[in-house]
Amino acid sequence: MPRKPLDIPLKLETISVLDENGEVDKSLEPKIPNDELKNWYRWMLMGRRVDERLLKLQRQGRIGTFPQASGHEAIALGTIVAIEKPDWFVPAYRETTGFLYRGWTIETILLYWSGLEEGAIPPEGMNDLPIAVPVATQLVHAAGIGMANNVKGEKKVVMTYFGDGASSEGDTHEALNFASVFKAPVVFTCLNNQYAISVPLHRQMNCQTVAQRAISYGIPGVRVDGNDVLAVYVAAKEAVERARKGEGPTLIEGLTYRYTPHTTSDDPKRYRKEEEAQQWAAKEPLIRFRKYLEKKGILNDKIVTQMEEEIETRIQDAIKNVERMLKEAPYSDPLVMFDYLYADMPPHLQEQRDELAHFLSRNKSDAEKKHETAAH
Amino acid sequence: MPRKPLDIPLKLETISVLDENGEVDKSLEPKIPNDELKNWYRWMLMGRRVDERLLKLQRQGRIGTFPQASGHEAIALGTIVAIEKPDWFVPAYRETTGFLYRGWTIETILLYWSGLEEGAIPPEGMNDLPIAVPVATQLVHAAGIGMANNVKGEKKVVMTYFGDGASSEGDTHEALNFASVFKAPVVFTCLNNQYAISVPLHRQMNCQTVAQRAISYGIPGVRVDGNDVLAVYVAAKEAVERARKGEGPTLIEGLTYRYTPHTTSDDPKRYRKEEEAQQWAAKEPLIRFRKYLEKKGILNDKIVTQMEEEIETRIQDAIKNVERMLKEAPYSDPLVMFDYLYADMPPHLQEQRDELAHFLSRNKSDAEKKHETAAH
Amino acid sequence: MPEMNMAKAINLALFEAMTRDDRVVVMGEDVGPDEGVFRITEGLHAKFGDKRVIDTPLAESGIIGTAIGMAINGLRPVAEIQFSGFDYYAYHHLEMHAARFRNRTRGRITVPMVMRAPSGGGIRAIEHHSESREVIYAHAPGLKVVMPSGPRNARALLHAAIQDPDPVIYYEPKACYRLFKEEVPDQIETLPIGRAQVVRQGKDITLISYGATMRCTLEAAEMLEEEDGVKAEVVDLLTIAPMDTQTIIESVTKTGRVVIVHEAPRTCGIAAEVIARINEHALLYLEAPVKRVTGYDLPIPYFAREKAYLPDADKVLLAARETLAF
Amino acid sequence: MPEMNMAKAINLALFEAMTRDDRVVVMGEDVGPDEGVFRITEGLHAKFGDKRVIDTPLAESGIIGTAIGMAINGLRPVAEIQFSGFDYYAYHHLEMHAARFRNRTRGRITVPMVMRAPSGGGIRAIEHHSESREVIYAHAPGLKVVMPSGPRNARALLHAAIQDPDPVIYYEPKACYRLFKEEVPDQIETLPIGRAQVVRQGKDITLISYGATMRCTLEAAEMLEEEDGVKAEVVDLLTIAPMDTQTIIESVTKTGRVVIVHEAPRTCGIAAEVIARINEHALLYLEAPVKRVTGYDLPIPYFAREKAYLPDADKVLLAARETLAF
Ligand SMILES: Cc1ncc(C[n+]2csc(CCOP(=O)(O)OP(=O)(O)O)c2C)c(N)n1
Ligand SMILES: Cc1ncc(C[n+]2csc(CCOP(=O)(O)OP(=O)(O)O)c2C)c(N)n1
Ligand SMILES: [Mg+2]
Ligand SMILES: [Mg+2]
Repeated sequence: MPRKPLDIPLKLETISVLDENGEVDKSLEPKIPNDELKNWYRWMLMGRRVDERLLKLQRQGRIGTFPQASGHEAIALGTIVAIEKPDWFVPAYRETTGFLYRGWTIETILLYWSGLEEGAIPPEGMNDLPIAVPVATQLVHAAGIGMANNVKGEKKVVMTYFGDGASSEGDTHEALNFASVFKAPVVFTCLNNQYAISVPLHRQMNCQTVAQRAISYGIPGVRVDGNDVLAVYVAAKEAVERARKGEGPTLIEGLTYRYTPHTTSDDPKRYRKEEEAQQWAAKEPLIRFRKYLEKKGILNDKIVTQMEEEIETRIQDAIKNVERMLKEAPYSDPLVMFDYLYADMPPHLQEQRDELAHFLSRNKSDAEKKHETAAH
Repeated sequence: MPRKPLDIPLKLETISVLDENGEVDKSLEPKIPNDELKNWYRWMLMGRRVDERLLKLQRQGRIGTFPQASGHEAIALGTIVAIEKPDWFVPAYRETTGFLYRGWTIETILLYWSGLEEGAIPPEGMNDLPIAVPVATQLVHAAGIGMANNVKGEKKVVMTYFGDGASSEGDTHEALNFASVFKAPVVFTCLNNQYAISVPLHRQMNCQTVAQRAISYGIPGVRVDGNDVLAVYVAAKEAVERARKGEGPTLIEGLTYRYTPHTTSDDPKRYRKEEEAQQWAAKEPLIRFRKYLEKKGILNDKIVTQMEEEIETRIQDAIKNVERMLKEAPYSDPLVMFDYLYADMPPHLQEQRDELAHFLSRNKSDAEKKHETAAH
Repeated sequence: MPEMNMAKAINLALFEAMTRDDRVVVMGEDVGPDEGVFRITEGLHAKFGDKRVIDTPLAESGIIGTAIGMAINGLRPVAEIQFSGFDYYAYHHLEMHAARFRNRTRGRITVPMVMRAPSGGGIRAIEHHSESREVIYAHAPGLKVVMPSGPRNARALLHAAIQDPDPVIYYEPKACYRLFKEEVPDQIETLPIGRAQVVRQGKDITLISYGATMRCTLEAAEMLEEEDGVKAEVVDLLTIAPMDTQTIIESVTKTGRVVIVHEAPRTCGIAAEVIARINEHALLYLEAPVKRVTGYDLPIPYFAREKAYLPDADKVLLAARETLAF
Repeated sequence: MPEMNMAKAINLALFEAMTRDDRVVVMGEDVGPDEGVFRITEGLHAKFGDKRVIDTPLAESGIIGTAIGMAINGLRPVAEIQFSGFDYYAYHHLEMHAARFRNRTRGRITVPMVMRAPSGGGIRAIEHHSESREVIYAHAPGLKVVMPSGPRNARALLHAAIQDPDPVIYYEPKACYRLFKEEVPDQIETLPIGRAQVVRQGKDITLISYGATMRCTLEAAEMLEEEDGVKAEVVDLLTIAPMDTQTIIESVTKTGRVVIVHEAPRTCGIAAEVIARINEHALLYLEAPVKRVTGYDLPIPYFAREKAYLPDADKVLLAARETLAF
């Protein structure tokens, strides 16, 4: 070998099935029963509406800061429907639609953004992890969960998520490397919304796609139109099948746009032009999916209105329920903060719990005293 | 775009110039003056002999555990001669030949392996860092040094090194990503000796080469025969020129073999076959380079014997010097351990220094007392 | 003397430092056009540009590791970690390299850098955005750790940190960013790293704290005076490492009673080190056990319960009264 | 009861745990065919194979992060970090996730895992191979930290750690691996995590230590008896977090004089927490300041000077005599 190009097998693809007008590429159109497709739309719509309501509640000061998910419904739904109930869901934080699909109640989601650990408890019997705040760490956990499946001889697949910014973390590299070396059944889905808070893609990485990083791990890399739920589904389904067959991980990059501020405390005007968002508006995932379903005669205004009403009622009930819950223990009780650190509470924690209980009771009585004297 | 291969520009090459018999590919042969080439051989030979002597000294218990470098001379030398004196040398720990070439004395090297920080002091006026023990961290420092050159508008290039195992660390990913995003003038050289202690390449990564990871950063990746000093030089020289021109980093992978145990406390028989090492024996870098130089009439037995003698004398002198130094301050003085933690010693450290001084003196006198009483 | 809050004072110090010394560069996630998620780097990118105000990729180890390289190469990087809870990703670089290069090379290579990070709770943030782990740096020889408590000392300490020849961890009590204003002198001033301040004179008891909890500590001192006629002396550590033992001991030998306040968990917290030094230098002056009012040995709870977790004036008051009644 | 050294005892515990519970997997760098750089995993790969004895890529964050995932998915991973100085790379996973999943999910998701790492100095190793930073874990709520001092308690504590429903940091004093042998019972035994042991009865002074420095602490106790006729009580913490306050206090209230010994740097070291608890529970019993014999506030020097850095029997003896003479 004197001097020649290094040739390496490339397993890189791009997939797009639905265009902006809801026109489908028949050759790629997945065969999904109509009521199933209708269901997908319902979940995406619910994801959108829940996100919008959270924003209102945040503006009213009824919940804390949260990262909006509107625009990420296609990636979240197209991947989550590709796995089965016993499979693993290892989210980042913009997969609201996926959480809902996996059975996380709106109540639980509201508790989370109300600042309560109770909102991080996965649904009974589901192999789900809660939101991962420290970016990229969940990917390493996902790799480990997949490795454990291999050790135990279980055929469960792990679906995990990360952002374009998270792809810069060392943990992302380590997770992909471990998963590929150990052929762990993990699907790594990158929600590439082109921003990490204010940092645009080209300042985050010097390569054109996240998907091409699959080459570093000898695994398939697929870049899909992240606003096209069918394309996402096709890519995810194939990846899940490979994983289940023991062929190891896949890296899927869904290209979308962060239509909203990063979180409710972010102001995108500081770092990007309004026009940009407008250009992407038409590409938005719900519109084209609805057009597609209307063309197929699966949706019409009446059906959608009905969906909207059901969803609205569901959301209103959830808000009422949470309002009630917040007044009750354990939600209203600070002392429970001590109760789940270890399986058994060590003496020093019991002491500290008593210390706080003592303080709270004493303070209460003080306040009452003051109140009485004031009354006189 | 329906479904098609994702095409991305590949800047991947393999280079080999000298074969095992010292036959050169004329079309690629770099134009190096004869006495320069002779010099290169001298440095590689010195690297080899120093390494061999360190092993003897370690066996005699005169120095501590150390990682042998024999077999890595071509990568170390071919890259280090590609940078200029004011450039930066950011080593890992198997680049003994590079250290010597940059002016690190054999004395300093001996002090380092004798367990003294004084052995980590770079030569006056050189932009060198000492050995980096925590794998991969030096790569991030190298990226930062290169970024600083850009900030300061200095045209200095950074040459840094890591192993095939180190390529699994998250820091390696972060360093390459930062360097590529900021077009830092850094050449990342991987000494791929196919083992990380006992772990072979295929358990370290699921891809065929380290070089292909350049794709993740949109930078050139070159895999060279790491036992071929001319190939290493060609790749390094081009990378250094690109870096100096402001075109950013390059990833060079030198494929070689770890001919020795990982360190003097390692036993390769536990995890690899003797035959493997034998197969690689003929590929070893000094042999073929010598053949090449003999064919060119640059070397002959007489010249080499003379080199060997000079080197041997130099090594012997160094050992003598260090034996003497170890008996003197600061080398013999434990209290200096306090003297360089901060620019100014804070009170608590001064207290602790006095505490140790007090203890040592008191203990000494105790010992003397005991001795006296014993004498009576 | 203009009035400003702590966020502005820190921003001012950065602006002044960059203006007077072009080796100073600011780097981190979103510190550029976005001007930092807390707007601490406001105006810097506009004034000093991409070269000196560097938006980095999302990688804390990369940020601190490259800052170390920049410092080695003659710059004075001020690296922002967006929230102190995420600096763990870079702990290995700080402990193994920032803290050690000078010692390792016997003074030949040095790492004059600052790591800034908003620290502590009290702003109803989500998980991992309210951490207090200054101890892991205070325990790492070779680092210095400072924590301001108000606008004026924030600016002075940051100047000192940037000018320091060694690496400094500069933790910003984010709850104080916009909590109150203070007059800040027109002239640049510095505060010596390694020195605590007696911010309130007293003879009956010593209250020691730093950072955000200085507020409730001082409130408690006022309440003690008003409600109990007790004169509490209050010490603001300002520097956590190296700790100013002398100022602490002088106060303790005078009062004989001590309460130490911090947000970080109690076990192996800074208060333990303060107690150890009091024990070594002033044991015989103690008239009561030193009390610790701290975060409990838990991760700080999600924000709905964080108030109960954090020290407050009533907790300090109760502890002080128990100490006085001992 | 066979005699064995600590390396063998730890290896035995791993072998026994893997035999009785096939959820237990061992993972780390070179733990497979190489059987660990200290041979702690000897025989495991041969017996249990690739699936349960996993040679990982060279990435500590990957090792601990995947171990967390495995634990969440029902296994009992015992992850080896080759030297404790390199576990910093994984600190974020331990502090943010191993320590928090149970608390975060109110008990729904748990992380029963063990991180093993050889810790401390005394074997003439190169830089970063002799660290003692147990404090950064002891200060992280949700973790448990144990450190054996001899073959028998090493085996018993490792069994307890592997059986524990919560994550345990198991630091191995590498200087003791092959230093001495002890009889180890044929039956598997466990030691309760969270309990210290009085390993020598005495009435005049209490010497407290853990890990490698238990040796020189006991030597000093013998010297005190022989040379000064002083009866020193010696406490082996065994568990660093959660700390066994009661055992410490019982001894201190009896002796009134205390010396604490550890290798880690002094500032914010474990000794400070012990002193804080003595202050809280037994201040009035103290007849002298508690003394700390510890590593100095420096990175442990390269090996030529490490002996002077480390605690030894003479240093403990001197401190004890000064405490007794106070
Ligand atoms: C380790 C870590 N560093 C910093 C942050 C603060 N932070 C939260 S989200 C975010 C940007 C993430 O960008 P990306 O990965 O693209 O995901 P996106 O928010 O765009 O969906 C940052 C910097 C964090 N949560 N974790
Ligand atoms: C962060 C870290 N983890 C573990 C080690 C222990 N260690 C030293 S060298 C080595 C193997 C390195 O392999 P490679 O990168 O291929 O370099 P080589 O030694 O083969 O030249 C290991 C695991 C270390 N020094 N640093
Ligand atoms: Mg993004
Ligand atoms: Mg190698």
